[in-house]
Amino acid sequence: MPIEIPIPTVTQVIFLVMALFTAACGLMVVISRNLFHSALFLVGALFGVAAIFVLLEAEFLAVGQVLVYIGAIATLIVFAIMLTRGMMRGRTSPMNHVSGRGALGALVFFVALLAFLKKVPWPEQAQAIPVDESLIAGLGDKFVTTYVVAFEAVGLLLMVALIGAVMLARDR
Amino acid sequence: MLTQYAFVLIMVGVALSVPILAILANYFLSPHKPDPVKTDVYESGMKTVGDAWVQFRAQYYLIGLVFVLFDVEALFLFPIAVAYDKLAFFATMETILFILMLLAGLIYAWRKDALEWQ
Amino acid sequence: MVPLSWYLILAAFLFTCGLFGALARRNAIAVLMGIELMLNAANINLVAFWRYSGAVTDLAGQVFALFIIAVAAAEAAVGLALIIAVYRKRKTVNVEELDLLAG
Amino acid sequence: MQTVPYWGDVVTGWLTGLGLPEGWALFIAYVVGAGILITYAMLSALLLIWITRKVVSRIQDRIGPNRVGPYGLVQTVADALKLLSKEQISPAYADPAAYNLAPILSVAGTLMVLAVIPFAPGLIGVDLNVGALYIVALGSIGIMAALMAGWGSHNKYALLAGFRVVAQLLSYEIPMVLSILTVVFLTGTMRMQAIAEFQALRIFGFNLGLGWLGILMPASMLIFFISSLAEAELTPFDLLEAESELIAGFHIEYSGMKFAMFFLAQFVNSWILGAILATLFLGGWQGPLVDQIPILGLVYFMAKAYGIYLVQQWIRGTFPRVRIDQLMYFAWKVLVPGMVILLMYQAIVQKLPVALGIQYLLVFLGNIALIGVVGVVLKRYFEQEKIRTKRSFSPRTLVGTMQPAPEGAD
Repeated sequence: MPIEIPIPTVTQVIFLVMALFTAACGLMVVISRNLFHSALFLVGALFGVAAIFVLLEAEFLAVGQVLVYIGAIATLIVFAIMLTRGMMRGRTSPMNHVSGRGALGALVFFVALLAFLKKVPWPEQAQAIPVDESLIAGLGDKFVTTYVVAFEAVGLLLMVALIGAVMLARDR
Repeated sequence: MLTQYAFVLIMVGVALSVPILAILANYFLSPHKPDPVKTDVYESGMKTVGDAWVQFRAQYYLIGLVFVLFDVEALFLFPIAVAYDKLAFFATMETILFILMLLAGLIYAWRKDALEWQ
Repeated sequence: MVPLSWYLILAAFLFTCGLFGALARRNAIAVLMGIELMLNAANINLVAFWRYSGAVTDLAGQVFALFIIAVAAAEAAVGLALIIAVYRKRKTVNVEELDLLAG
Repeated sequence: MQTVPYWGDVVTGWLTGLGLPEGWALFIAYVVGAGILITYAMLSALLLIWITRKVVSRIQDRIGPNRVGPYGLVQTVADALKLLSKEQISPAYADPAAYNLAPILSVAGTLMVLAVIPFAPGLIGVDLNVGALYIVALGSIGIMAALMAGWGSHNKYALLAGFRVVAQLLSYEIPMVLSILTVVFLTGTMRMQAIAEFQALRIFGFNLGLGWLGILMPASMLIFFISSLAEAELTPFDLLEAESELIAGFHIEYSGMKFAMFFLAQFVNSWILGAILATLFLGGWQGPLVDQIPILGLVYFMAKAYGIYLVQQWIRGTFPRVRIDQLMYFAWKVLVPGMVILLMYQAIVQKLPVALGIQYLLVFLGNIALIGVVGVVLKRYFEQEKIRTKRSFSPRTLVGTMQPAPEGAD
């Protein structure tokens, strides 16, 4: 019986490229020696995740990911790296003394996840997404109806985070 | 919808290739004669003092901090703005409560002089 | 169409990377970056499950992912502020040397 | 009224008519479309630089470029050729990855915005559902590029300038996002084409094309304009470049084409921000007779976009520069609270149980009130500043300042 090699569709090829890019950046974030390079790889990984969101047709989340993660959180991380740069050199290893156990634990975790993934028959097809703006409007509608408590809690969280962080980070 | 983003993807490719090609063309067309004086840190001819990666004040971080939280707020308001015509009046109250909470945070930061640039 | 399992494998890998970073890095900021990676992996899973759930207009996955983004922003802001405050006192951001409570 | 088909559909349809499979037709159409957009941006950059030089030199009573080509039009081409032959000097201790990626990302991030700008009915790169937010999100690439250039150069001035520019971009992004939000609140859409279409003004079914949101929301428009000046690092806010006073800013260590890339990004960016302003507040391609002759839309749009660019250059030639503390004060203590309050006001007005016309009138009055408040705040600030400068520069206070500073008085 001849072995059939499945021909990937264009979407699948794009997914594979993006997934490889994201995974490579994600790996480099945690093993890069230079902290600033770690941050740059983090930006790459976040971009990759945004592309994955586009492939999942969650465009609002993709744009939000770029806006908040890359525009704001990554910038904040780079600022913090600059502010605490005292320990950037003179170190031989970026890893701490439990890194071996950490690596082992992470590996075991990954294998367990894969084993679990294999057990379940995941769906291969999804239904079509409406092309108009109804999903974005739906998000707005959900914020103020179904998830209103969570929405206000997010507002409260942002306020508390702002107050707390200002209190912690001030010079005086 | 994915075909729309195919255009964006192609746009990324073209937009990246233009500067790369320009810089590569420059690289191949121009002379290369590096010497230690030329590749030294440029400080208007002065000898550079101390480390280049200087220490920063927390002021930058504070600006970034306020920015992050307002950015998230704006992100949440965009879908509400799109859906706004169809929402009930109750939604307005919730939206305004949401904005007011962050405004309170801003006022706190203001009171604590976090927005002051000395 | 990309099968759901591919997304889940990618998310699992990213989560593992983040977990390793959070467990094994010496610099507190690098630990925080690992946590951000883990949150992103969770987001991929949420959105992927939303996409393949059969009820795309329900949007629960997307809403949850957006809330996670907001929480991640708050976490990064406070976490980094903490790191800066600690750095100011102890002149280090090495998680091995941060043993204020150990006496 | 006829609806104008989307260009992508037209080209794809034509290509499939030639016998190409659909996927390839789409691919070719999109590559050609993206190529045309970016070629246009490059050519227009040459024109923009020429306009800047001419306008600023006329304001300063100079002639400006006049040797190469008619009216010096080809001067920029000559400059580009010169830069092409310049040696690329990389600082010895630079971080190669960050140093080399920064100019590329800076240009790419700017050019990508072109994808969602509606040039005419049916003539938009791609009409994304999240168009307005896409523009804002791409701004973050410019921020990353500035950080990478500052860090990668291994030069403390570049690093300081990079951080300052990022602080400036961050501060003015918030008022900009909030003013875009006021537009989205009113139009109920983030699609750029739909926002342009919203600004039609129909009288008995005839489209005058003058229902510009800028007339309805002058404060939003002004604040967007001010923020766009800051985002493009144009004159009242160009304190990081400050050509006449300081070294160049975060691209101090760049030479040859790498420097030219930052330069290009800046000029294209200021034009694009003007084009976005035209789309959001000045009707985009809307104008009289645009329903009958759709290609007029392109003319209107270009006229508006280049008109705003001229205003930017006019400001560049005439305004003094602000200090960094004034910059931060203005963004965080005037624009952001003002815009937040305006946003809340607009949210309430849009839900009032009155006719649409009255709602619009109330929105307009709120905008006027905000302009008034900002004007009063600025006036008071400048009066205080005048007293302060007078004090610090009067001869008597200068007497004691010539001695060496006491210990610890930094």
